[in-house]
Amino acid sequence: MLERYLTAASTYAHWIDYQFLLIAVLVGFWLILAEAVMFWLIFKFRAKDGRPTQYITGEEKQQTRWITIPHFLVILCDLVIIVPAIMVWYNIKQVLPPPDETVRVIGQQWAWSFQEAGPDGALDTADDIRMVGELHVKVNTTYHFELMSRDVVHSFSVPAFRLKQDALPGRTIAGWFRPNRVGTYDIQCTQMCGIGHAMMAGRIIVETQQDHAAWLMRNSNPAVAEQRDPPASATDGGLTMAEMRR
Amino acid sequence: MSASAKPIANTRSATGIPTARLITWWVIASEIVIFGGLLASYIMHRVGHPEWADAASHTNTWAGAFNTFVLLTSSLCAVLAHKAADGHDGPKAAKLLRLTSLGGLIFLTVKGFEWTKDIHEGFVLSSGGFWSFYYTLAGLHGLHVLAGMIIMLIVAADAAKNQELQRVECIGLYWHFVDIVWIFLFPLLYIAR
Amino acid sequence: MSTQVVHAEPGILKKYFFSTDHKIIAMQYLFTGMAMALIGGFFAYVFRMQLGFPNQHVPGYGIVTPGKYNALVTMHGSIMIFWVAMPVLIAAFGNFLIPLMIGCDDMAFPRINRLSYQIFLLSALVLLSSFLVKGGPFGGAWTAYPPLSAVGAYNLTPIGATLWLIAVALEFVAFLLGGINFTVTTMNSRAPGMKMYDIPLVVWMIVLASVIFMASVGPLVAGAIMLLFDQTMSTGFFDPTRGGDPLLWQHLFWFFGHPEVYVVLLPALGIVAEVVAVFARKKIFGYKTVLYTTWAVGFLSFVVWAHHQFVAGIDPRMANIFSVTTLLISVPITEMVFLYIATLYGGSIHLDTPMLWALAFIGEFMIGGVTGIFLGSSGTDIYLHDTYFIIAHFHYTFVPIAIIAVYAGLTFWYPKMFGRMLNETLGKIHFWGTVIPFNVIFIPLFITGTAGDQRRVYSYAQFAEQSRPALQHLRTTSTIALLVMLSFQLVFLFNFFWSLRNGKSAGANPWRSATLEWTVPSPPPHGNFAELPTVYRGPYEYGLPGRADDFLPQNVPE
Amino acid sequence: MTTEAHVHHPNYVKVWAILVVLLLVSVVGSMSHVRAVLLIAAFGVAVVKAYLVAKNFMHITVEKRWVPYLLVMCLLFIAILFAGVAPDVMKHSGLNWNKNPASQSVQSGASAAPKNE
Repeated sequence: MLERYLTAASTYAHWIDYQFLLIAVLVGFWLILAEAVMFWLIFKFRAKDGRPTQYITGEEKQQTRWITIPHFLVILCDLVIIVPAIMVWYNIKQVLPPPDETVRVIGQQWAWSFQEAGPDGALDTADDIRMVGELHVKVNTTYHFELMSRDVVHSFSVPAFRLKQDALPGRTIAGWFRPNRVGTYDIQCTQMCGIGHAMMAGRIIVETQQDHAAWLMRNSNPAVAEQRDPPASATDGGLTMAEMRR
Repeated sequence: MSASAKPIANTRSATGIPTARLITWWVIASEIVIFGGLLASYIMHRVGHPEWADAASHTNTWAGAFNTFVLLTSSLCAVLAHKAADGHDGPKAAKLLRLTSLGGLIFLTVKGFEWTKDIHEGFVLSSGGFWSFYYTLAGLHGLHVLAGMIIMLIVAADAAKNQELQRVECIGLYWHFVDIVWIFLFPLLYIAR
Repeated sequence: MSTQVVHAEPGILKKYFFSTDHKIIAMQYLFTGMAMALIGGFFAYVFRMQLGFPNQHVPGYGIVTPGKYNALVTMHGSIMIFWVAMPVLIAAFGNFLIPLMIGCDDMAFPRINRLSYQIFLLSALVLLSSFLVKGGPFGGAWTAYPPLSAVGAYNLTPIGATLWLIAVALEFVAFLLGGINFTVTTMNSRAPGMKMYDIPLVVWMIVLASVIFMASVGPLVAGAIMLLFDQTMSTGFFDPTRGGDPLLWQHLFWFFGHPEVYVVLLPALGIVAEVVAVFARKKIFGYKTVLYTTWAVGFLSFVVWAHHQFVAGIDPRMANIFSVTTLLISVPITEMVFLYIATLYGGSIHLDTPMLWALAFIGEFMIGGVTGIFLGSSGTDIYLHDTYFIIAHFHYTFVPIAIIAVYAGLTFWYPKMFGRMLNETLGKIHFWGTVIPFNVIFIPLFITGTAGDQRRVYSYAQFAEQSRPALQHLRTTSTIALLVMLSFQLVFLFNFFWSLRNGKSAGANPWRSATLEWTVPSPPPHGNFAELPTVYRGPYEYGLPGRADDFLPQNVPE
Repeated sequence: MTTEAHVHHPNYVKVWAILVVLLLVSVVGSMSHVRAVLLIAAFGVAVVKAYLVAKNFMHITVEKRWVPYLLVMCLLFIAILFAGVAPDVMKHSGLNWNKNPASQSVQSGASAAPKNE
């Protein structure tokens, strides 16, 4: 259902989409039913001359069962919703499948920067590739990310992956994703992080294995990597302070 | 509306508890969650940071113990004032309440000396996690002591004229509550290390 | 008992500004709340214009820069919750109704009551003063997450942030004083004969809301002190490099913030219960069950707070617990809504303006309720968190609460407050002109939310997926509907002030209602009751079998 | 409103004397280097003292039954708050997250004291 509004580009996007659909069907049914009953009652019992109102306390068994039976069914629906909801959560946030690659994602006012392993396949070595605002990943590859923040709370959100996780200063939070569709997708910051919040955009570029290997070769030159080091202070993260303030 | 023209609402007692005492209990309940929130924050930080024990060992256990003694004694005066008020002896209640406030004054004076010493040694509000909590907790508690003292003197002035004697018990309840908060602050800030 | 001693008529200043009369204080809260609503509504207009027609000159405001946009959304949220919903729903209705409905002459502590309003007014002035300081008002969202809110170098509005915090803290103090006063008054000062289950639901709900507020706000008061020190005394309570933890504030905030939702919801439900009972001429279906569900909601509201923080960096295992409790709270709320609908059965429904508002509340609130399930179930919240879906969801709860139910209450008690009837035709025009655009504003936002629009962003120009023309059309639709809805509020304002002088004279009991406030003249005199009433029965005795009149007031002996 | 004597007044001086003795116990116990003794002296005694004050000075046991329930309810809410927050704030790591600066400062004792800088 969600895919009508936004492309799904990761393996777990569909889990969330199905969960959304399930909830939509269940609550939609009850919502329409309850609204219909309400409008029917308003119409049926509109004030008419000569028709007395009924005196109903709503405290006797045969009266309350009109409430308790539907209510019991609603609780059943709650159960049907909560079990898959927790399963989806468990598989996305609690269990991380074994990674093929690991990237580091760092939020700061107001840019995302990324650290990827270079050709040697290991993080924190000389050939690491550091990029600002752009993350290149291989399709059909399981990625782990380590999420950090340099200053305030940010939120790393890739809508097409259905991925969202806040980045907190002082914390390293791990998560995973496995892109399954080639293309370029938005990265948002979804937690208020100051006046540049709306500028804190990034792109995630999902490439085929070959394209990614080519990109890796182009960028693993240490001199290039040096140039791409993330800016040290917040003020040169993109727009200048004066531009933000106008 | 002057104090003499109380609304009838104030004089009713559907619960069986006089209105003044009832509102005191509710105030105490709301204070429990305020202090509780701060204490819970402190405790979880303190357990998570065993290294704060170094800072905690700078606090003077004897000063804290003396202040506990002062507050316990002042609580005794407050409850004796309540007893006197129950016996419709306003002047005696007033005298005891003033004695209670004197206890508060001694408490704050000791606190003042302690803080002066701490600050001289370089431990201020921003000197680290323990000190931030230390000054915030003790400061919030100290404000309550101060407020209690002021209200108590006002109540005492009325009680001396045998007026509004029901307030003697209420300010006493509040004072005991402030005492209980200190009973927990003492081990948390002065003993645990 | 004798009647109140009549004092000499006090001067204007004493009568309207320093009065201890609960009805005057109610009016002070009401008018302050309405003034703040105009300000908050104006802010909504400005930032919706920016979203609907990006980077255009907004008539009456100018160009919306990112900093100004953040300040506008922050202030809109803070004002609408703390300075509109709370003063109007709890303080204004509570002050006006509690003494009248429980049959006594005033609040138990009139001077504390006056102090409560004065502190509230001060808090509003402190908040508004932040528009005048260097850097402007705080723009870090109404949740004020540190370190953004704690460090001036991050938020660029250090003075505004501190003023915001002080204003919110003062507002808490005001409502603690007011709420405790409501609670004590209702517990102790009821008319003789009024037992626990004879208290009208709206009074019950306002008191329970006050109790929930009192029990939940404490940790945030502590948190506000800590944040204030972080801002001004360079402590590190929320600074991870110095042993603090930014998540602590989030927990303290939402431990209060979630119960706060119910603090404003319960009075609204109470108002709707009164209106539905009177205009359906029906006893509330299961009065006691409504109360039990309210208690259950009140208790459960304390154990669900972290569902606001599923993806905020809390331990993922905790999310499962909070997801379960969150769905659990839907159980009593569902029960309550069903009971309200069941009350309509067998009634004789008069669709006067107050009833239209009350029924609209139930209908619209259900949409807000069910969309909450999407967000409470942790799996889908990963995607929907901090999107426009959640904005649409909570506006479908807060607009029914703070606008629709308030209009239900105002149109219902207006005759009692001012002694005159509102114009019915204008009232219906206003009703349809508010409810229809309301849906047109927020249904498109559900869609933009599911399409990934994130919150608190002044422009989507940087985001390719969000810059699709279809989404921009939806945003523009929403903005235009807001303009329509806002302009229809002028009808209400005109009706409100025009009817003060020109409305039909109301008489004591124009709606033929059974509760005590309708037994006194409209508007009630100082001291309320010429003779303090005695209560003989519950508040909703309508349609009693075998009687000529279809209702039996609470104070009439059999 | 008149003040009715609603309680029997116990011997307050005796209660006060017990409280002072308990205070001495906790101070003496705090000298101990055994952790269990220290904790009991500090917090066990504090609980007893608080109970004595609440019972004898605040007369909470002869007050209407719901009053102590109300106060305990408030404490319960704080306990719930603690239980919900401690897994994030008290701990330095958990499932898929850790707080590096915090655990470093615990190890190095860095945040302990400013040492008169």
